[in-house]
Order: sequence, then C-alpha cells, then structure tokens
Amino acid sequence: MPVSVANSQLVYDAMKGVGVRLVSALPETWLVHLIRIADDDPEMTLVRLAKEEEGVGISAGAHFAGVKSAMLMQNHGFLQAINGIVGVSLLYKIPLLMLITDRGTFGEKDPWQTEGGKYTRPVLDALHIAHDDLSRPDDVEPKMAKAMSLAQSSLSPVALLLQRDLMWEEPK
Amino acid sequence: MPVSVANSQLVYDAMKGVGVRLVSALPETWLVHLIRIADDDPEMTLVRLAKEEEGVGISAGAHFAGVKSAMLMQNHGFLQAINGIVGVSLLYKIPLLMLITDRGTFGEKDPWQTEGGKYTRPVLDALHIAHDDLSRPDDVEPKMAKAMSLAQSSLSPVALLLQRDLMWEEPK
Amino acid sequence: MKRIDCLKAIYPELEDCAVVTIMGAVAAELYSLGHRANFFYLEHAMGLASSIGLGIALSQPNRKVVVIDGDGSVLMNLGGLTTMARSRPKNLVHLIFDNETLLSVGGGAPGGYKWFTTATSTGSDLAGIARAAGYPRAQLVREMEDFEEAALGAINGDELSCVVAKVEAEMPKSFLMDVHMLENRFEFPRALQQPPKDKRELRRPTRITKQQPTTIPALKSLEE
Amino acid sequence: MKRIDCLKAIYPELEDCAVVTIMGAVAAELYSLGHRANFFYLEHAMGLASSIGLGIALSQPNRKVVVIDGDGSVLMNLGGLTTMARSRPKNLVHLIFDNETLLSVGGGAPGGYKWFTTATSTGSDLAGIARAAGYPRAQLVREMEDFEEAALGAINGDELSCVVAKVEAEMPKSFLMDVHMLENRFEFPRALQQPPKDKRELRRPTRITKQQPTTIPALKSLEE
Repeated sequence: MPVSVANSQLVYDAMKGVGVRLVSALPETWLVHLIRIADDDPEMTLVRLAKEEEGVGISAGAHFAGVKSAMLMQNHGFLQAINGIVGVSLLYKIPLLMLITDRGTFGEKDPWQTEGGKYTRPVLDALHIAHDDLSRPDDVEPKMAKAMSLAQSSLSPVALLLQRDLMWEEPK
Repeated sequence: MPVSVANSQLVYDAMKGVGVRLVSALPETWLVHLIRIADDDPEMTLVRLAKEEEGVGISAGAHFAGVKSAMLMQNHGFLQAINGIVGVSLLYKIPLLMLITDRGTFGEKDPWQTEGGKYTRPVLDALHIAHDDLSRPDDVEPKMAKAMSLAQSSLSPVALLLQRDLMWEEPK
Repeated sequence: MKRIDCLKAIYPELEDCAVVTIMGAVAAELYSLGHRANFFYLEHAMGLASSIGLGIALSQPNRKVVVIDGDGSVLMNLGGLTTMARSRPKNLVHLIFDNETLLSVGGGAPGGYKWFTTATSTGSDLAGIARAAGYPRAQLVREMEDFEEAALGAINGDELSCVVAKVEAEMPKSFLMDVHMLENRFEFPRALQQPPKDKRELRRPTRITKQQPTTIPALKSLEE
Repeated sequence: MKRIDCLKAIYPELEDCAVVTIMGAVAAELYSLGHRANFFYLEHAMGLASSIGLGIALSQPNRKVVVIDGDGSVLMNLGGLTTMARSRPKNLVHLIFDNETLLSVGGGAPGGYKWFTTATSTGSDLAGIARAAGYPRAQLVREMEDFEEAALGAINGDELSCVVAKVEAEMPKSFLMDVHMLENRFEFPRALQQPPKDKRELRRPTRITKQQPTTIPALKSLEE
C-alpha cells in the first residue's frame, strides 16, 4: 500500500505528543492514514473542512479556548488559506501548526501538482513563516516538538512540510 | 468626497481602452466609483463575487471565449485568490489582469489593513507575477496598456497596484 | 429593523458567552453598548468569525458561543456553513445580520452601499442555505419581536441554531473602538479561562428588557 | 447510479456545448467516452470549474455551457453558487455528481474514500443550497431515468439549471488521459471560436440513445 502507515502513525503520535487535541483537515492521498487515525482516536477532535481557510479560524478559536490544534492539508490547501493566515494568524499573532503534504516536488507524477510545488516555499518565505521538512522518520518527533515550541513562543504560524520520502512507499 | 471620482474614471477608461469588457469585483471603499461606473456601462459585464478566487475562474472562462477581462479587488482579495491564481492562471498559462487597491501602505489609518499591506508585494514576487504601481494620473493609461500587453504575450497574471495617492483625496 | 436594536435586545444575554463578531458596523455597535472582555472582534479575514466560533465551541463544549456575522462575510465562507452543520456544536448560535450590502467596506462614499450589494439583495436566502447545509434550526426574521424570540430562544437553547435578521443598511453612529486588536486578542482568551456558569442558570426563558447595560461588566465579573 | 452511465446518457448532447469538468474521476470518465476539443478538464483549482463556466456563458451567451462538477469541488466554492444565481446565465447547466466523498484525492488507498467523506454524507443538500442561493431550477436525482430527464431537460432548456446526481463512490476504470493540460488549454478556445449551431437545432426534446460515440468527433467537426 503506497501511503506509509508506519510513518503516518509516527507523525500522528508526534503531533499528539506535543499536545494537539483538535485537528482540522481536508483530504489528500498522502493524508489518508493521518485522517483515519485522528477519526478513530476518541481523544482527538477531527473537523473535516469544506476548504482550508476555515481551519485557520478554527485553530484560532481553539487557541483562545486553551486547546492546542493543527491543520492537515496539501500545499494547494496552504495556498487556499493565505488570506486567513495573514488576516487571523499574522494580524492577531496566533500560533498555528500547519502540516502540509509537499506535492509537486522531485518524484511527482501528476503534472497538475507541479505548479503548486514550485511556489509553496517562496510563499512561506514571503510571509516569513518558519518551516522545515519532515522526510526522515527519526526527525519527526524532535522537529514536531520544535515546530510547536516556536509557534507558541512566537505566536505565529509555522509549517512542517511532509515529504514524499516520509509519506509514500513505492509499491514493491 | 474622499475617493477620487476623476481618477476612478481615468482607471476605468484606460481599462476599457485596452479592450476589457468583463469585470469581476468584490467591493472595497476605494473601488466604489470604479464599480459604479462599470455597473452603469451597458458595454461592460460586471460580475459581483462572493469571494475573489471566483474571479480567476471567470476571467479564464472569458479568455477561453475570446473576451478580455479584469479583476477589481483589495490586496486581501488578492491573498484570498492565490490558490486560483496558481491552479488556473499559472498552471494553465492564462492571462489575468488584476487591479488591486493597495491598502496598508504609508498613510493607512486602519490597523487591520497593515498586515496585508506588508505581504502583498512579497507574495506577488514569490509567484513571479509582474506588477507595477498606479499612483500618478498620467501613468494610468500607458501602464494599463503595458500591463495588458504583458498579460497577453506571456499568458500570465499581471497586477497593477492602485495607490492611495491616485485613489484617495483627503477631504479639504 | 435596526441592527443596534437587535444587539441591545440580546446584550444582557451575552455576559457569560464567548462572543465573536465580524468587522465594521457590527463590531462598532456592539462595542458602543459596552465592551466586555468576552467579546472578540475579528477586524479582518472576512468569513472566519464563524470558524473561530466553531473552534471555541468544540474546545469548550460547556460554554455558549455566539457568533455575530453578516451577509457579506457569510458569503465569503459559505462552505463553512456545511462544516458547522457537520460538527453541529450544541453550544453555538450563529446570528447573521443581513443588510444585503457590504456596508462596512464601502460606506465611506455617500450612497456607496447601493453599489456594494451582496447576493442576498438578489434573492440568495441565507437561512434557506443554512437549513439545506444541515443546521437543525435556521430562521429568517424581519421584525424585532421575531428576532427577540428567535435569538433568545437560540442563545438559551441547546442546539446549533442560525438566526438571519434582515436589517437596514445603516452605518453605526461611530466606528470608534478604543480597544486595540492585540489587546482584545489577549483579554479574550483570559475571559475564556473563567469557567462558564452552570448551564441551567443560563437558561432564562423570559424575554429580557432593553435597558442599557453599564459598561465593561465582564471586566468586573472577572474580579469576582 | 453510476457516474459513467450518466455521462454516457448526456454525451451526444455535448457536441456543440462548451463543457468544463473538474479533475479526477469525472474528467477521466468523460475522456474515456471520447475526447472532444470542446471539453476542458480543470485538473486543479477545485471549485473553479463553475466559475470558468460562468465566464464562458457570459462571454458567449448563444452557446450552451455545461459544467460537470462534484460535491467536494462545489463545497470548496459554495459562495460561487450565489454568484451564479445572481448572474443567472440562461445558457448554463450545472451538473453535480455527488458521491459524498473526495474520491479522486484519496482513492489511491483501499477504502480511503470512507475517510474522505464530504458534508453531503452528513446531510448537506446541494440542490437545496442551489435553490436557496437563487437558481431558478435545481433538482436532486437518484435514478437514471430521473437523471436523463433532468439533465437533458436542462441542456435543451433555456434557463440556469442545476442537477445534483447522487452516484456511487466508484473509481474510473482508468485515470489515463492522453491530452496534456496545456494542449487542452489551447484546443478548447479554438473550439469556442466556432460559432455555436442555431439554438433551435440544439433543442432536441427526444430522449437520446446510449450508443458509444466515435472518438474525437469535435476535431473532425472543426475541419468541416
């Protein structure tokens, strides 16, 4: 099965380990197990969105109410959420942990993912959003912890880009 | 009356002069006359949007059908439309003329416009969207013509940033 | 029907709620009735007030959340109505003042609102959309008496409810709000740290009087 | 009801229309019936297929435009339904295949679609939303016979119409499409340069047969 079950569980456990109890999500192939695990976990509130920008508002509300949260989305979902990120997270200084599957990079087979892939990092940089890649299983836990620390101390959005090497297992 | 009627008419005439016959818009204070003039003009199709991203699709459809179009919006509207710009205009190489009121720059009195003002140019640059300012009445016609030329020859989005000095007249 | 009269009618009920408003006229008018630390005014990001309300409602299921929205904002996040209906928080009330225009982003120009009409001016029915999205209750009201009954019923009720109130496209007397966004952003979560009162105590079925409240009562209640 | 059977039923009617589809399963299945230059497959920017259709419909009011949409995409641009209703182009038909899941973005994993359900799986009624948004016609259908009647009536009719067809969440036999996005992006406006046929000629009230068309007939018709 192409999407890595083991590494999805790793990401989920790390996310829960840093205190996340509410997750908003819009599906994409690489997220199938993460969403399934969240849905199965009675300790996690999963909010399925119509579009990604809503998740920025939901995370802000959760933060106001004292609950740590995260957003699960594709890089095109990040691009969809820019106005919310600027008008809520950056304007009001609200922590936001974004887990973004980084489609359209080396190895991509779908032509339509390639344009979003080109612009994800430049747009993150344009907004001065700190980001890092998750590509090796060993990095998942420490990088998740560091990302959450910075989001909380800087009251800012941060992004972890979930890489193909981590999320995808080529069929044997 | 603070929004400049004369300069709004200049912008409108220049836009019509380069062949625009369909305009999509979401209101904002500085656009009041532009939208009013478009609404009053039987030769112009005005589409009032629920949110800006729709305008990217509408402009692509107009282009396919042989009609030149433009989008009228605020810089936060531009930020709202990023996913459409990447997933339609850039991915499919479709010309798109964006007229963006550039709020949140020197002279801004509304605190909530200031964050969007900081990020408009960096995000345009991150997407490699060619842009120029409209701040002097004399520049309006030539810059509009050049913007439309580049949009059509490059099959790309271009942006003209409508500046305070052009759009706003401090009450006497 | 005037928005300010509607706000006056529900103001006393908001004391123990988390209240999230959109920008512009609604925020300024609620503020003019007396700011409270449990009011959050979202001054930008049109459409996301209801999403913020949803995040609060899911995180503090024992607190009543009141979102005070507008037609222009709702239309910018119409899909959010389906997310709301799907999550169906019992503790959330979604009030929408529908003046059929994007008043607060164009009211600066005389008559500007006439050019800034929204789709509700040409037949889009937000209460109908909310019902079709799956809200268990969604009601359109045009008269003060109906608004009071619907809004108070919703606030004191126990299910996700939407009340769409058709109001005049009228500017507030003043847009002045002497609370900075970031100040509001910090005082609001502090207020939400106070445990909500017993829910039974909150359910007052009687119609309230329209007396003007004293200012900043929530700050006082924080000291209790 | 299967999406592919619905597409077969309307395929012969699409010859002179501008057809805009969303990405994924719908695009692949329509392509499998025989690509035509007057079909545009929007492979990304979920939600904007209907906006592209609106731009075409307003620019070429004598051409019938058929948007083939899906529940996930419509939910990403729900406000667009109010824009559509407001513009109310008489020459636009909005078909929505509602399989209650974001199949095409998660079908890669066995059973993945079960985790990728949309709000229509929990009660959101897209036809009801379209009606409340102001579409003069919007109908929900679950059976082939009803789909044919509604879709053919809409395509041969003369007002903005929406047909929401509940279909099985089934993957297409193949996602293979041997037309590049940019190739499609250039052939489509070329096809739209051909004047549409006389409208009366297009209005065939008879029910069509489900025979398989020959491939790429539109390219041939361009040479006529």
